[in-house]
Amino acid sequence: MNAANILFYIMSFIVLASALYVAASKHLVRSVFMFFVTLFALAGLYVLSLADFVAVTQIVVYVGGILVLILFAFMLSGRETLDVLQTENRSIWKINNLPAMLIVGLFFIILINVILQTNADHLGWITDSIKLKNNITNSGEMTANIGVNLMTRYLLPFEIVSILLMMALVGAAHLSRKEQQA
Amino acid sequence: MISLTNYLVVSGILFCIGLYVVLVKRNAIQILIGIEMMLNAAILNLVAFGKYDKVNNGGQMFALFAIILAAATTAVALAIILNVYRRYKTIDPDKVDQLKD
Amino acid sequence: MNLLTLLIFIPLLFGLLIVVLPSSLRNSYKYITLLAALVQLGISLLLYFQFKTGASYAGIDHESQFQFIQKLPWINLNLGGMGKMQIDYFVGVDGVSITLLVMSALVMVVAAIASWEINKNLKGFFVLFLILDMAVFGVFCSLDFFLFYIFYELMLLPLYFLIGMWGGARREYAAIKFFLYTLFGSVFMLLVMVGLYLSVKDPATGSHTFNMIQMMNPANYDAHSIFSTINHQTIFGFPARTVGFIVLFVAFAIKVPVVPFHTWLPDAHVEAPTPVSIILAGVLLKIGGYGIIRICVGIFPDVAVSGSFVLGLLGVISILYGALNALAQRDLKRMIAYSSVSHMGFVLLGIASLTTEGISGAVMQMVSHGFLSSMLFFLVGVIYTRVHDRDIYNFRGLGTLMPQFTVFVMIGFFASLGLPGFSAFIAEAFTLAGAFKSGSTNGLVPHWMAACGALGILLSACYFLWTLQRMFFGTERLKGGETWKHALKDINWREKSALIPLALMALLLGIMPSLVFGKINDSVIALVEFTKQYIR
Amino acid sequence: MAYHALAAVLLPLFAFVVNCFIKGKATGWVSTIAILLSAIVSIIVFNHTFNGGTIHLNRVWFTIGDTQLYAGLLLNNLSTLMLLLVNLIALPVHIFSMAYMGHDKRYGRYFTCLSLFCFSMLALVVVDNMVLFYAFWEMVGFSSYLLIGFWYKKEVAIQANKKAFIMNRIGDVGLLISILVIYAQYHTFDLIKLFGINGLISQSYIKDGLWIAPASSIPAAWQYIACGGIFLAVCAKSAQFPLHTWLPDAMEGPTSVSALIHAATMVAAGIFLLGRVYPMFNTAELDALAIIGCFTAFMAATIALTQNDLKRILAFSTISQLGFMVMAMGINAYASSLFHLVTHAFFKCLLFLVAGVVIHEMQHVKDENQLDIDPQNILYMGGLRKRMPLTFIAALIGGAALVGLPLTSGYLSKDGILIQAFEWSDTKSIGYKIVPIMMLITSWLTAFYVARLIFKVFFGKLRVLDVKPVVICHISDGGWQYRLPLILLSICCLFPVFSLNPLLYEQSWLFKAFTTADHLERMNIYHTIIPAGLNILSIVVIYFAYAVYVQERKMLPFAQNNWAFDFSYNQWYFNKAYNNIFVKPVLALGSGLFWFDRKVIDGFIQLLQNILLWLSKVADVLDRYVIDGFLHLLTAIVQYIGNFVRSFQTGRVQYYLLSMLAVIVAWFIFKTLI
Repeated sequence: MNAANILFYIMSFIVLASALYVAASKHLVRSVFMFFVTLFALAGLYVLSLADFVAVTQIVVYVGGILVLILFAFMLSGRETLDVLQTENRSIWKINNLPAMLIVGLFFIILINVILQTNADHLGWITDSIKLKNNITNSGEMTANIGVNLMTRYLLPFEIVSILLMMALVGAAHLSRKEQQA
Repeated sequence: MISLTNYLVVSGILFCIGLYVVLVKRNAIQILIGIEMMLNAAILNLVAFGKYDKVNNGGQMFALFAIILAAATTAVALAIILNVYRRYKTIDPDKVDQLKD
Repeated sequence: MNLLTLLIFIPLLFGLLIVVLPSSLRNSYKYITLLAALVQLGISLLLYFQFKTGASYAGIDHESQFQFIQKLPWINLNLGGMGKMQIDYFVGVDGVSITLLVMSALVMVVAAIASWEINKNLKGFFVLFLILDMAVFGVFCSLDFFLFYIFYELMLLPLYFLIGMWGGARREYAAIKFFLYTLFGSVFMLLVMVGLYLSVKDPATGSHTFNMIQMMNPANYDAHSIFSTINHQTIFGFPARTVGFIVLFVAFAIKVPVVPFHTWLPDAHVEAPTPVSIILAGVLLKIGGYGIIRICVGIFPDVAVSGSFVLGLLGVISILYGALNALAQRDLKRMIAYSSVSHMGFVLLGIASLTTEGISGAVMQMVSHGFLSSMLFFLVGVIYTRVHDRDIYNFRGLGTLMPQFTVFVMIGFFASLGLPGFSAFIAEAFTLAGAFKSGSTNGLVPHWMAACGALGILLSACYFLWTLQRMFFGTERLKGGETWKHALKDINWREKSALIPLALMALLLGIMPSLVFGKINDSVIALVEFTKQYIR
Repeated sequence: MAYHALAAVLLPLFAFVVNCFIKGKATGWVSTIAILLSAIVSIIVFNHTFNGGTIHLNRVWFTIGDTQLYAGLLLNNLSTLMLLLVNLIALPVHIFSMAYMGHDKRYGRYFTCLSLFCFSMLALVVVDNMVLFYAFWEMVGFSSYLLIGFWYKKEVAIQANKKAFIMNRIGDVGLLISILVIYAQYHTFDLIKLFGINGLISQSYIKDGLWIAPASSIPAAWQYIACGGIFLAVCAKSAQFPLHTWLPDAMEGPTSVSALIHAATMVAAGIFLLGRVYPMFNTAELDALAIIGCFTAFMAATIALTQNDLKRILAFSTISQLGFMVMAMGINAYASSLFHLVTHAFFKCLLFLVAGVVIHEMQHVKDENQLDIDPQNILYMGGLRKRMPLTFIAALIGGAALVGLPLTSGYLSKDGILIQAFEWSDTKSIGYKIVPIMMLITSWLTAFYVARLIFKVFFGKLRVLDVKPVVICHISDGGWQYRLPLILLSICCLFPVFSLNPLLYEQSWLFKAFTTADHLERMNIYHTIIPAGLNILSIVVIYFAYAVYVQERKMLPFAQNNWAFDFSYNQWYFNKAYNNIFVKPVLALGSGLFWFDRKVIDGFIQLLQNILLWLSKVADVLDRYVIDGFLHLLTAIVQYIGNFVRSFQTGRVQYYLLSMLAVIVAWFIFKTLI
């Protein structure tokens, strides 16, 4: 048990706990803010798996972009929405949620089952990559490598994503504009 | 070394929580949050496996793309939610069950 | 034209006439029915007087000795490998049936007169009445089992409707009960009938036959058939012939009715309209007795001999049980119904003895009871049509109000309780004499049964006299007060015309029993001889 | 002669038939003339036939099997005598009735029934076979039923006639059973063949528990049952213990009827039956008969002591005297029994007619003064001696005959019985002595109650005056219709009619006709001591009664509040006992069986019916839900699938998602399990 492991457990605990809170919370704003915590903790987990660039992107895009966007969205949508939503009095243990819980529980069991059956640490390609020293260690310059790869190997997806992103932005802007007399 | 299985379990739990949120919540924004959670669970997997691809960096690359696409979808989704809200005065997806008005 | 065929189908002709007549002529229906019954009575009397007696006309198991025979091929199918199917229209009479025919004809006339009181759905009533009439005569005349069965079943249906549609308050219950009971009996009878058909071969044609007379000859049975007389086959571990006998016996015992198959009778009688009660008591019950003599004893004489103890016991139980039950009744009609059970018990006792006295007495009892029970039911009907009440306790001192009626009631009651001079006395005395003699000669029925049967005579005196005293004597006191007093008019000419022949017949047969015994004697001797070979 | 006898029998029948169709006073004349002719014919028959052998005439009645039944006449001493007797009793009664019933509205009906009775009774005594005997035996009972209940509005009368008929029916059933046993044993009903000299009965015997007859043999028990049946018949008809209770009640009928039927003729039919079938009995059975008769005689006499109803006293005395006759039969005193039957018929009929006159006059008194009294109660009578002298004399003669005082016919017959009873007991063990001694006591009791009756009615003063001091009374002997019968019958009660020697019963022509052995040879001490002792003591008893009832001395034993008095007054409580022991249980049994019938047998049928209904319902269900249901199921499945699929198209996103997930989960589970 080294420090990385301890950190991992702490981080994953935070992730799961905050996510559960989000799920359980009746308070929309609180759940949104709790979602920040989840995302931050996730970023921590990325770091722990030696993906610092992804972690940074996560924080920038999600926390800086998406969550702000969400907050904006319901701030824009007006106060009464919040009132309605916040007064919604629903318990997670409500009978209506039971099918969902059941299904989700079953799904979870299946997932765990699959995960355990997979025995991910001993997959062929992973053992190969360890053998070939293809795995990332905390010594290497990974961010540079990403940059190179983006511009060479993943250039086409990169371009497509940027176009898509632009289209999405334009579309979002178009959708959210105030409708005139049309 | 943190075992891959640990990552997978955490991401599985997270995915399920997200799924639950998506299924249960009666609020489009919360559902969106749930979707994001599921996406993040997936990204966590990508990142965790990406550790074993030093040369191509496939896992991390896809994690990046996913994050960006999530941002795009969120933007579009929010725009849609706003529109729905304007039209139906609610963002409960159960009550928005008409394709035409 | 064969007289018997004419006798059987006359009612049908008149029935058709009623069917085609428009409803505007509905008042004529009763006259048509009465005419039909009278014509039938005439024909049956003609038959009676033409009926030849003597040992060579005994009938029973000799086809050639039957009289007024008509035998026409009816359903003759060549079934190829299965042989030929042979069903005949075969009618004829011997001593046992001829007296019953005359009796039934007279009872039918009385019933037709009693039908005057019917006032709803006349067409239906009289058509059903005439169909019933036809079926009854068909049963008494047919010598082909299939034909017998058809007539037997044909009786049920009109009766069901007659009780169910023109009956009293609980008519549907009574009708269903009656129907189920008799149907229960006859359904199993069908099975035995088919079994007999498959067992018996007509020696002349070599094909299977429904001919009852052929069934009486043990030589006609296939050695390997179910009812074979040689190889004793079994059904469910019981001897097949015994089972066949029991099934047929139960079918007829329900008709007779023998305790414990009797409970349809009080209900059916109480609910049935008067004419139907008359036919039920006068004729229908006799079909049971006739069937036991002709079919049970005739076709299964071996079993009848070995089972005569049980038969006699049932007879005695019926006598005493019916009489004691009659003692407990408040409803006049029910009382008479139970008395019928008691009196018909004598028939069974007489048959069980298998002596000439016993069987003659049984036939005499059937004839006598035919007249007397018709008379009694008619008398009840008289009161019932006037005040719609039959409770014995609700009447007192009717003798003052209706003197002539009371005279007829006394005749009916005393004749029924076996006062000498009336037919029932002769019948009961000789039934018992036969039963006693049986104990001394063929040993079939022990003496004590006959002695117990004699107690029935005592009990019948008790309930009839009690009723007489309770209802007809004493100072008049009626439940309905003045209204009833006005309603209870003495009997009119129509009612008298129905009652007088019955009373006279009862008296005549009591003084001259040879009217019956003379005609039946040869047949009875033949029957006793026929069964004697099975008595060990 | 047989045709004469037939005519004598059929004349009343003819009167009956005629009376059925006519009304009014003519009926009385028709009946009376018929009975008069019949009496004349029967006298002719008697003259020719008595002691002249047997005449038997028969014709085939009907054939049953190979048995031929004959209807015929059998005239021997017994039947000829009875034929005459019945006619001689019936004639005065008819004459008497014409006056006695003269004011009744149903006068015609009365004579119709009376003629029917006469016909039945006459036929009963002459028929030659058991079936006809039974038939007329019962016809007699039936006509008696009609006559007892003649006043059918009187509740007690119709109760009484019902009781009489049913009790007689018990006897009839006994008789029927014994006839049938005899038939089963001997295959014939003919009386001569059965009971004649060297008849079938005399050829049969009991050996090793079997009753062996020429034709067949059955267990000996049936011989006893046959005899028991005859006893029962005798007991019922002749009112012997235990079937005697109907006779006192039968007094509810008109008095003339009581005189004819319930005193002289019908009740004697039991004795006549015993006479007819006498050869059947063996010693033990005869002893039983003697004991029954003795007991009945004593019992009835004790009851008669305390009764107040005039007719009831006479009824019990009849029972008592019939007991004498039955006992006489039992002690082998066949001739004496029949002798007593004849003499008793006359004097008892006379006494009843006297009673009839008295009651008739009392009824007049009652009607004229509107008194609330029972005209039959002797406590209201008294002092009638002077007002109706003829009646008084007739009553004296009748009473003397009943007591058995010398110079009367009763002396001859009754003393004969007593003497023979003592002789009989000599041949038996000492215990049997009680029979003659009880008879002796009974005789004294008889003397007492007869004396009481006569003193109460004819002596003293008219006690109606105690009820109402001033009464109009025209009490007299009445017209010739009353006088003539009384005179006729009184003459018949005197000794010369039967024997020229007033003291020796053996010399009576009637006695001689029925005995074969010559009793004069057996003259012994009894023949003097018994008549003397009996009569002396009787006179003492009569004087005693005179002292009590006329001089009204208070005597200790006549207190009316002790148990003996109650016991006697209530007729030994027989009615109550029979009601509790027989009538109620039978009725309860009837109700019980009816319950059984309704609940158990019918219940069983109902159960079957319910099962049937249930089965049919099951079949219906099967039909509807299984066979039809299969088709319905197919359509329902299709429909359900349609609905099921449609239910996913809710338009709810989350629901879609849930379904998808469910399918995935299901798929996984499926995969894992397979």
